[in-house]
This record gives sequence, C-alpha cells and structure tokens, in this order.
Amino acid sequence: MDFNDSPEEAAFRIEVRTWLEANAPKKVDTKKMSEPEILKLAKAWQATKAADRFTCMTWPEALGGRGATPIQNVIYNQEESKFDVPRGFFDIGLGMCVPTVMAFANDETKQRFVAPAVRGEEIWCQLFSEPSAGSDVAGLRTRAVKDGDDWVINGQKVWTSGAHYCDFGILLVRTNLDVPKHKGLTMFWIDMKDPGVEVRPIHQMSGGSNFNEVYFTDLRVNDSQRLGAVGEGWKVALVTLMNERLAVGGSTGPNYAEIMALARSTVTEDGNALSNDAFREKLADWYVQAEGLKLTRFRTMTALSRGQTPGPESSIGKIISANQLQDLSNSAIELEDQFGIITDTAIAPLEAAFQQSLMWAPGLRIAGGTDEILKNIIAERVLGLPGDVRVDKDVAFKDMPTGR
Amino acid sequence: MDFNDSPEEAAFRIEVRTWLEANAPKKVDTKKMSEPEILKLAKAWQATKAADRFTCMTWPEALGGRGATPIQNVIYNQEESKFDVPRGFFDIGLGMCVPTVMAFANDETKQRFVAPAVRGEEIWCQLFSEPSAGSDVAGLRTRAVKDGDDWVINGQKVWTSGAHYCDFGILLVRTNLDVPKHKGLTMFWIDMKDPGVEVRPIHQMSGGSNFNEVYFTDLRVNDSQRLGAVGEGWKVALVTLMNERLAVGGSTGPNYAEIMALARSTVTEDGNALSNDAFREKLADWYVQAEGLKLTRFRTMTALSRGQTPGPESSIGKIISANQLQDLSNSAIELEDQFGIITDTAIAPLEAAFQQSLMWAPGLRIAGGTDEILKNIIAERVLGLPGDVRVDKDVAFKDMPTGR
Amino acid sequence: MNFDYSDDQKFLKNEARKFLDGNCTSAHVRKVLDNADLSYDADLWKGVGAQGWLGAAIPEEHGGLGLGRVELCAIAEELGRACAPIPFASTVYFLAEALMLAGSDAQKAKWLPKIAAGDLIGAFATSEGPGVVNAANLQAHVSGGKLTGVKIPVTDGDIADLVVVLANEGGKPGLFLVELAGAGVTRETLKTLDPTRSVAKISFSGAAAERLGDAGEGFALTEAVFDRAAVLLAFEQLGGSDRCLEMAKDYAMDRYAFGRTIASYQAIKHKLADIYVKNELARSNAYFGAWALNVGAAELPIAAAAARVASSEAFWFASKENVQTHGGMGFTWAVDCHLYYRRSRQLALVAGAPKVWKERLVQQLERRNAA
Amino acid sequence: MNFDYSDDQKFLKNEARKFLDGNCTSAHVRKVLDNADLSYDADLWKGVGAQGWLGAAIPEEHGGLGLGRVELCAIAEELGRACAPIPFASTVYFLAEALMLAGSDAQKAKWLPKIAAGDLIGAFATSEGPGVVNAANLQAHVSGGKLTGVKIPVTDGDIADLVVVLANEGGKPGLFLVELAGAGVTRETLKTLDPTRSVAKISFSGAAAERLGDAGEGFALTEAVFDRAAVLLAFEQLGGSDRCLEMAKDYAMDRYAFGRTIASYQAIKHKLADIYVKNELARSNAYFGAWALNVGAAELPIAAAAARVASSEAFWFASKENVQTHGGMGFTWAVDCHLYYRRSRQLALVAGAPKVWKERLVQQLERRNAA
Repeated sequence: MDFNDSPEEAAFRIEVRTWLEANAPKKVDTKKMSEPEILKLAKAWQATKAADRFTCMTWPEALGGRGATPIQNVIYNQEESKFDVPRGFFDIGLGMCVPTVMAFANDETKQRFVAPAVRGEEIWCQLFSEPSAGSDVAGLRTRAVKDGDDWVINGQKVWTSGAHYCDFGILLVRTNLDVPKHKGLTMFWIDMKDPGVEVRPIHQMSGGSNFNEVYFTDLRVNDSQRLGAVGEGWKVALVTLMNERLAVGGSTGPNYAEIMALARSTVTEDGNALSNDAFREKLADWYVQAEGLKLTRFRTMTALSRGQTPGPESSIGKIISANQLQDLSNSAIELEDQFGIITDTAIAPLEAAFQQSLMWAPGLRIAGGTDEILKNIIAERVLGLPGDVRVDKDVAFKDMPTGR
Repeated sequence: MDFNDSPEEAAFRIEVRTWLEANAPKKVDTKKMSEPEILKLAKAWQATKAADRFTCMTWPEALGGRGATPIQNVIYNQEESKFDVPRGFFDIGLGMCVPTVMAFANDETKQRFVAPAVRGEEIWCQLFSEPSAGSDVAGLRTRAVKDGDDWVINGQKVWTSGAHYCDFGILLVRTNLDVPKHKGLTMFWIDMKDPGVEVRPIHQMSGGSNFNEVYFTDLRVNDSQRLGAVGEGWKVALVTLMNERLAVGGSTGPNYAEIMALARSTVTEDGNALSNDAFREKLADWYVQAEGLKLTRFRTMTALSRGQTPGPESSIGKIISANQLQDLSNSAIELEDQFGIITDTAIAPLEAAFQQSLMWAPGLRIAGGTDEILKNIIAERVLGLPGDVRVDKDVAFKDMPTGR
Repeated sequence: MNFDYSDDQKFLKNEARKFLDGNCTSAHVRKVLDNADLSYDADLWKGVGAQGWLGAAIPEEHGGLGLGRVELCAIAEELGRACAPIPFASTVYFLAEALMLAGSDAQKAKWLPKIAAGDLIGAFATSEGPGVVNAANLQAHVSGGKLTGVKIPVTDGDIADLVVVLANEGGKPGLFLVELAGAGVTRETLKTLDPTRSVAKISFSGAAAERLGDAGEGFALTEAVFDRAAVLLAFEQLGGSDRCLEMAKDYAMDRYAFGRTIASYQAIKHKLADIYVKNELARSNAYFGAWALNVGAAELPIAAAAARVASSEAFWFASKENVQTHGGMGFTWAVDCHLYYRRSRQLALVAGAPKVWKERLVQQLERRNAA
Repeated sequence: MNFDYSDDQKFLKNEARKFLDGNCTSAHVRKVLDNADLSYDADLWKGVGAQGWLGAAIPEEHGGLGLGRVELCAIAEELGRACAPIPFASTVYFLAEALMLAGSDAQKAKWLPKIAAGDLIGAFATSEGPGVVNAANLQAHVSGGKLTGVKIPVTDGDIADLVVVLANEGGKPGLFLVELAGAGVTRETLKTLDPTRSVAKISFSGAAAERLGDAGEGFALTEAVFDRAAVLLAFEQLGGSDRCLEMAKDYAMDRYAFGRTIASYQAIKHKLADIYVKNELARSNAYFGAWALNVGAAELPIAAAAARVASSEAFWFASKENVQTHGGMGFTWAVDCHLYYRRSRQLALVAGAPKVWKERLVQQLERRNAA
C-alpha cells in the first residue's frame, strides 16, 4: 500500500519531466486572449508533442503513437498538468473521434486524416446528441437518405463541443425508419466547413456558451465517408462512447479549501464563520468526499499500473463532484448571507468563484450522463442488476411514441 | 386562516368532552398488566362508547353509528386522546374489516356480526399480506379449492396485527390460477378459532412481537362465508384498503423536544451539547418537519370540516415521520457518544427511548407501505404521473415469474 | 378548524393569477433579465399598483384596502409563481411593514398613502459586507440627523425613493428613513445572481436621516421587520416551488426516452414526489406564519423562522431538481428553469440566509422552554 | 502507484475469508446474540488465535508475526464482513496498539506475547457517562498506584483480563494498566444495541494501576490510540458495508413484485448504487488510513479521521437501506439484516461518534493551514 512508482514508471516520469522542462512553452496569461489566439498556441504545442510522440502515446508507432502503457499515459498527464500549457482542444477528437475513424475507415481515409489530427493541424468533433435524443442517444432523428453515391443529410445535433473551430466531425444519423431504433443508424465522417453545415452557439443558463447546436441542410456526403456498414452505426458509436468517460468529468470549481478560506475571512459576532460547528461538519464531509474521489483515482491508476482495466466505477466521480459543487457553492453564498447575491467579480469574495460555480454546477450534473443515467450504469454494469423494462427494443423507429 | 371550531363543531366538542369526563375510565398503570388484562379493560370501554354511540360515529344509526360527519369523528378522537383510555384493539376491525363485511355480506351475516363488533365483544383482523406478497398484495398464493358447498384453504399470511386475540378475520385467497393475478382472488370471512387456523407471533428485529404469521391447513369455510363474487376478491380488498391510511401512520417515539432535552443534559467541555451549532441546525430541521406534519393534518381537517375529501397527500406523513425517527434516534445515540450503545432502561438516558426507537424505526419505514411504495402513490395518485411498466397485467398467475 | 385560504381569499388569489398570466409572462420577466439597463418592469409595477395590491394590507385611513395579511400572502404566492420582476417585496414587505410596525403617526400619514398609491418605491438596508451585520461590526452611523456609511447589497436600492437604514446614533443602533433623491447619496447598480431583481450599493455621506422607532432598538426592530417579511417572502417562495414542480411534471410527461415518457421512470417519479413533499410541508409552515402575522400572535418569531426555513429549502430543492428533470434543455438560457433557480437564491438571501433563521428558531425554542 | 492490497495481502485476506466462512457463520453470531450469558464465541476466539491473527502486527520479538498494519487491515475487513462476535478490536486495535505506542520495554515484554498467544483479552476504558469524556469531567483518579472510579461503557470489560484506563493522577491525566482479576474491581455486564459484542460497567475501588506512558499525556495518548484503532475499525466497517450491499443485491434479484424482480426497479437500483458509491469512497479513505498507519506517517490523524467518518456513514447507510431493501423480511429477527444494523452502531460508537471525528478532522485541516 504505497504511492510510489515502479522503477520503470519512475524512469519514464523522469524522461517525461525532462522533456517537458525542455519543450513546454512559457506560461502566458490567456485571460485576455481570444479563443483563436489561444487555439493557435494550442496547435503549436500539440505539434511539438506529436513530433516527439508525447501525444496519443498508447497508439501504435505506425499511427504516430509510441505503444505506451495506460499508466505511462497517466504519468505524462500528471507531469504535464504541472505546466501551464494550453489544453482541451484535442481531447474529444483524439480521444473519441479519430480512434473511431482508425477502427472503421479504409486505409486511404486513415492515411489522409490520422497524422494531421495527431499533429493538431485538424480538429475533430463528435455529433451524436440531439434535442430529442439526450440520455437516449439512439433515439436520434437526423435523417440520411441515399441519393446515387451520396447521402443527403437533414437534421440537428446539439451540445457539440468546439463545433465552431473543428475541421471534421463524426456524425451519427438515421438511415432506416422501419427497423428498431438501434438497427437504423449509420456513421459518417463529415467536413464541418461544408455549406450544408451551420454551427450556432448555445446560450447556457450560466451565461457562457461552451457548446453548439449544429444544423444540417441537404448536406451531401459521399458513401465513401461512411464509417462501418449501413445500419451498423450504433456498434460504431459504442466504440466512440467507450472512451467518453476519459474525456468528461472531474470537479471544476472551488472546493473545501476555498470555502474554508471564505469562512475564515467571514466575520461573525464571535470571531469568524469557521468556528461554526455546523459549517465544520459540512467541511469535514466535503473533505472526505473530495479526498475519497482523489484516492479512488489512485486505485484506478493502480489497476492500470498492474495491467488491469479499471471498470465503470469511475462513473462515481461526476455524481459526487457535480453534486458537491452545487451544495458547496450554495453553502458558500449562504455563508456570505445577503452579500451572496452579488456576482460582480470585483466585489464578491474570491472573484465570485462560488456564484459562478453555483450557475455551472447544474450543467455538470447533466453533461456526459445525468446523475440518473450514471446511477443506472453503476447499478447495471458494476453491480450487475437487470436493466429497466424496455418497450423500444422491437418497435420500428417510425412507430415509437415521441413527445417534444 | 384560524384554528377555531365552527359554532356547530364547538358545541359538539363540548358535548364530547362532557361525556368523556362523565364516562372515561380512571387512569390505570397498564405497564405491569398482561395483554389479556388490558384487553378486558379495552372491551369494557368500547362497550361504554358503543352504548352512547361514540364509536363508529360516521356509520348510520341502524348499524350502531350516529351518522356523524368526518370532522365530528376527528373532534371526538382529539378529545379522547386527552384521556388515558385503552386503545388500538378495535381500529383495524372496525376501521377496515367490518365495513367490508357491511358492504359485501348478506343481511343475515351483517345481523350476526356488526353489533357485537361495535360493542367490542368480537374483534376482527385483516388477512391479506403474505411472505411472497408484500408491496404486491395481489401476488398472494394462499389457495382456496372448492369442495361441494365448502372451500378448502391452505397457505400462509403474515404481518397480521392482533391475530392471536381476534375472533374473526377477512381473508383474501386465490381461487383461480389460470387468470391474471388480480382476477383470480376471492374474499371470505373466517373464524380465527377454527382448528385449521394456527397463529404464530413474529419475532421482530426490535425484539418485540407486534405481528403474527397465520397458517391455514385444510381450513374449511362454507361458501356462505364468501364476501363478494368468486374472482372479485381484489375489488373487495380495495374497499378494505381504502381505509388503511387512517389505521396506520403517525410518528411513534421521541421527537425534537426529547432530543433537545437530551442535548441540554449532555455535558461538554464548553457547557452542554445544545450549544453545538451543528446540533442546533438539525434540531431546527426536525422541528420544521414535525410542525409541518402537524399543520398538514390541520389542513386535512379543514378539508374535512368543509365537506371535502382529503387526498392521498396524507401519505406524506409516514415517509417523513419514519425517516425522521430513524435519523433523530441515531443522532441521539451519537450525541451520547460511547454511552449510546447502552439499552439498559435503568441506565440509558430517557429510559433508552432513543435506542428503542432506533430499532423500531426501520419497521415504520416498511409497515403499511414502504417509503418507495408511498412515493409511487404520491407520484401517481397525487401528481398524476403514469404508472410503471406492468408486465403482470395479462399473464395467468401460474405463468408469472417468481423468486423466493 | 379553518386552516386554509377562505373562499374570498381564493377568489382574490385567482384574480391575481389571471392578472399576472396576462401581465407577467416569461417574456416580461426576460425583458428585465436580458436588459442590463432595466431594473424592473415599470408597466407591471403600475398595473400592480392599479390592482391595489401595494396597499392591500395598509389601513384604509392611510389609503390602503385594509385587507388582512393573509390576503397579502395570497398575492405574494402569485407574484412568486410568476417570478415578478418588480420591487414589491422591498416596498410592501419591508418598507410598509417597517412603517406600520415602528412609524410615528406623522411618518405613517406621510408615507403609507404614497406606497398604497404606487407613487413610491422602498428599500431596506442592513448589510455592509459578507456575513451577517451585527452590533460589533455595524459601521453606518448618524449624527446631527446626517447618515454616513456604505450599505451593500440593497435590494432595489438603485430605484428606491425611500430606504430604511440600520445605523448607529450616539452608539445606539436604530432604524432611519432616508430619502434617496436627497443630497449625500450615491448609488451603483450591481450584477447579481438574479438580474430580474435589482440590487445596489449605496454610499451615504451626510444624507438627511430621520429615525424610525426608538433609539437603541435598531436590531430588535430589524428582526421584527424580518419576521413579517419572512412570512410574506415564504409565500413567494411557495409560489415558485409549486411552479417548478408543474414545469418539471409537464416536461417529464412530454419527454420520451427509451420509448416511453420519462415521467414513467421511478427516478423521476420519486424526485417529483420529494419536491411535492417538501412543498407541502413548507406550505403548512407558511400558513401558520400567515396566521401568526395576521393576528399578531406571540408565536410570530418561531412561525416566521419555520416558514422561512421550510420555504427556502423547498424552493432551492424544487428549482435545482427542475433543471435536472429538464436535462440539457434545463441548462439553456432559453428555457425558464434558471429564472426560478436564480429567484430561489434571491429570496433565500434577501432577508438573511436560512442558517441564520435556524439559529433564531432554536433560540425561540429555548425561550419557550425557559418560559 | 500501488494503492491497493498486494497479492500476498490478497492471499491472506482470502485465507481469512475461508476460515471465517467455516468458523463464523450467521449461526455462530446468533449463538452469542440469542444467549444473554454468552459474551463472545470462545471457540472462534481460540481459532483466531491459532491463525496468528492476534499477533499479526506484533513484532516477532514479542511473539507476533511481525506483519504490517495493512495485513491487519485485511484481516479486520474479513472480521467485519463476518460480524465476528469476539473481543478482537478491544484486544488488538486498542490494547496491543496502546502497548506498542506507549508501553515501556518491560510492559511490552510482559503483555504483548500473551496477546499474540491468545492468552489475554484486553479492553480500553475512557467513557464515564453520556457524551465525550474531557479534562473537565474526568472523575477516575489514581493515587498511590490505586485506581478509583467508574468506567461505563467498557467494551469487552466483562471478559477482559487487562484494561487500559484513562484517569487523573495528581491532577495529571494519564493512561493506566489494570489487571481485572485483581482486588478492587467489580463489573456488571450491560444490555446494548449489539448483543454480539459485550459491554460492561466497571467500578474500581482502589484497584492496582500501573501507568502506561507519560504522566499528563492521558488525553493525547488516548487520541493517538483512537487514531490507530479508527483505521482498523474502518476496515471492519468496510467489510460490513460491502456485505450489506451483497445481501441487498442478492435479495432484490430473487424477490419479485408486480411480475418482475425488484432489482429491476430504479428505486432499488439507485439505492444500491448510492450504497456502492459511499462504500467505494469509504474504501479509498480507509486505504489512505492504512498507508498512514503502516508507515507511521504524519498524516495519520487526518487520514484516520477521514477513514472513520467515511466508513461509519457508509456502514450506517448500507445497513439501514439493506433492511429497507428486504422489506418486511428485513425487519424480522430471523433475517440477518439487523446483525449488521446493530454492528454498524457498535463500530460507530466504540471509538467515539463520527461527529467527534469530523471536529478532529477540521482541527487537522486548520493545523495544516497554520503550518
């Protein structure tokens, strides 16, 4: 029971650290930079990583990787996280989309796309979710109709991260209404710059716009852009989604340390709010949860380092972190009392970090699997409990009852 | 918005109080008395009430009642609760069983049974639940097979209150295995003293035995003891169960006032445990819940007094009171710290009231509808949400999958 | 036993709903939400005045309708349900109640008619920074009838004509009336969690201040005003909580996943049942508060605390689980869920956070035991 | 990164489970539960001794196996899973740890071998009444090597040979070793929530007492011993929590309502998922505690507090929702659910209630910040 690297791991960690010290770009203040400017830096850094094969490390050498072990990948990420390098633009593309292309596209297509994606020259997005198909992705309605060698696509996707700066995407569509929903789907790769594709940002309740709606109007794609067989789209999508958990999750926002600081700085009649027993008990609970999550990740890493594959227990992470963030943020603003309503970053404590996370937390409880779906996953895939009654298994999609 | 009686209600309250002062038996310490001794007192008091029609008050005069309004009934119970009279032996019989007999039996049977039950000379119990049919009562397996003019009954019931002192019972059995479960049931009244009936007490996790198992071995009942048509047993049972909510529920055990007293008497380094903010916040929550329940009952009474029928919102009561009792009891023993383990009534604070309620609370969360079933009831009957998918509606009972 | 609205009160409540259904739709609320320069909906404010709601509980001698507080609670419930973007609470629950509680005959005669007529917007200013203001850290002070100090946040402070301010005078805490149009007042509108309700920072530098109530009673009077406001705010919270339950139910019934409405899944059914239970317990506690406020019962402090605690937590739970029930749609700006999520925070903080009220509730229990 | 049992430790854990599957069935536990005269299962106690578990963490020089604390944690997890009715915790987690922590060479040499050999049952006595004993209310006192006072409750006090007692000597709190066979000791077995673990009231009137550790260090040493015991107890709690999840799952899979297994209902599925999540977070915190205890890390106090808080609440939740999942059957004496419901309370109280540990955890956080 220890936290030490194996000798091999330790050696690799030193190699990584040395390389990062030599190659990681200098820290720059991105606060005032535009997204395109930050993206430019990110692409440069990705190219540097690709050149020395410190990205897609677990992929085979032929595809730009170095056949690294999962734990080596974790070690790299741990070390990189100590450097202030631009992040987040390539995770979904290289984590979910390109592996799907690699698994189902013909050699020519792989030749064309894998290398530029690894070098960060081209970015990919994932186009699955729809307004009427969230938790139930396979219920999607975007239609593709065969027309000669082409398919003509009409419909809408939603919650697409980075669609506005992506060059290509993998798109899941319905090609057959007369079979049950899972059997009528087909996957394609598409050019996001095609005039048949329109990207609109989604205005979130938190104010920001981290996601997009993507509309398709008579988008023509050649049958050669098909990934997997016609009607096999769901099987292809599962390969993509397998990796989703790696892409999403992790607590974002203030934690027990920040709210402890807030309490210490909040004056009360008898000193400061940190002396309140009710607050202290909550603080202990938040600490125990947060530490529990961190230490659970260590257990996952241990499984990796022992060559085992960690199970879906990682689903625990988001349920806990998202709900704790909402609870902790709300406790913080109630701690500020009347003052807690203020969101002016110049006036509110910690630059209104708690007010911002209060408005962001509801999204965290939904994105990448709602609390309810994640609990289903734990119940069914971890505990092996039976699935719920399914009334949609054998019904032709066109005959399925629908609401909004 | 007030708590006052209408003039009619006030007048009736005075009438009731006057009668109670004149007729209620003197307070006796039942702690050291045996159940039969207490039952004797209870029967005497019931006879007194019946003589002046202060029981079954809402029933028509012809059946021993006085055609009272529901609110008059409530007023009587409020006033009687101020007197220390023996209680609880007749609630299920007169509240659930005899009304069923009145609704479905022939005149001869009614003549024979109603009056003695009202006078407390004969007590009735309800025989529905079975080991394999709890939340799903209609899944019961006790069989009745026709044999000439008789039915021969074999099987087992469970959780029967008072079966050991009851004279008669209403028994729901399966008379047809070849139809869906709700359609194969029939109701009978039976003589609990028949040699074909064996009563065994259930040993509860709390130590006590408030309920019984009842076994039927070749119990013969004449077809004239049938209540309602063959196969119509479920319809009959619904009439019985309609009244169940009145019979069950209500918090039993220590509440916020007792735990507040415990905290005040628990010495800490800086005074007593009542000064702990964490405890104080919990105390406020318990008070708000308990008051909320009490006041919700006032709203129900208001509906009654306005001649409206209160809805199943009374299901709220037990969910809250049972879970609060478990939480409050546990907080109390944790407040006592190491000492909380002790259940010796001579040593533990408040004669171990909290330790006893800790062991009783789990039963309260289950008896008369589990938390989960009650939430289904609220969701479906109060909020009008759809029922869950039912796979048992059209399957012959003998073909239904079963477990233990 | 008559523990519910009377038929007349139900009629009034229905009329209020009809009026707000027409004059306070989501579009009206969003007009204030999306326009940083709009502090409130002036048309709605006029309309509410014309309905006589501002003077509902003000005696007829002072130009009001002289109705009871229960009638005001009925109106408050509908305002909360509609998420009304107007300074009703600041003007009616805080300022008018403060005047009726502690005002001199002259002060009542001068201000109450203006409130009833809709000619005046009020505010109530106690906070000066993060945490609860108390005798030890209260900075604002009055000398020679002039007020100096900074109050932040002051709900509706940027649009108010008259504000009640908690300040020390000769070391004694008191409440003071300050006309904001006068000299020595600078105000700044602040960004908040609920842009449909306006909040300001007000700096006083020698502004003319007239004492309201007795010297030294500043904190006691503030608590008494908060008790009254807490009951009325609880009904706005109830209206909001019930609206959230309706929204969640309507969406769930109409949203399909895996071939059936999500309202048929136990996870959703039990979530909505949990909301219902909290809302009903809150309603019962709020009714008791309404009774205590209406008859001026000695139980008001504990009744107000129980009503505020129950309603604040019910609205928080209902508003956040309403978002959750709506899934991704609930997280969008376009769907109304966040209007109630924001308002639930505004109402929970404006008269002091629930934790403060839990402490006050327990202090009342201790007094009751001591007595 | 090696944050899990090693293969050797897993092997030991498996062996322990095999042994307990045979020697500590529900029937063994119920023998103690249903027989008021039985304080523990003597055969199982002998067997556990023969397995060497009592001396697992005791150095070889003192007759133990000299294994690490992690090995002891693995054994503890299995004992908790089996709901073992023996004085293992009192003897090993409390007495042996206290001796190894504060004992003189002579004291270690005298007592540790007896513990390892299974010739001695221990106990640890701090409490004197409801609430947490503290410097202000500690009554037991030693003078001239004689102990006077009453300790209640003392887990396994009625069967123990040697007890560690917290008492004042010349106004200085200290720990003292008292042999219970000696003069001046009267004991009374008490009824408790968990009859499978024995508890006594011990009255000392001039019993011979020998100090363990330095004078004045009584409370500090007690906390240090509790830190060690808390980690080991956390593993018993984990074993119990996981067993409850298994029981609930097995019953739900096999129980049918409305034509299908209740394990297919979301209300049950999410309940079990909630149990799983709490158990896993508790396990991770317990592992950290095991690491800190094993290497004697400075983080032990906060790691022990986190492990105790997480495991106590996980076991409480798992044990009560296991009863609920079993429905009526779960409320019967005949079904094993209540064995774990009772044990969850015994383990949560025996080293002080979770609320006490939450306070200690926050104090550690404050020190960390100060440092």
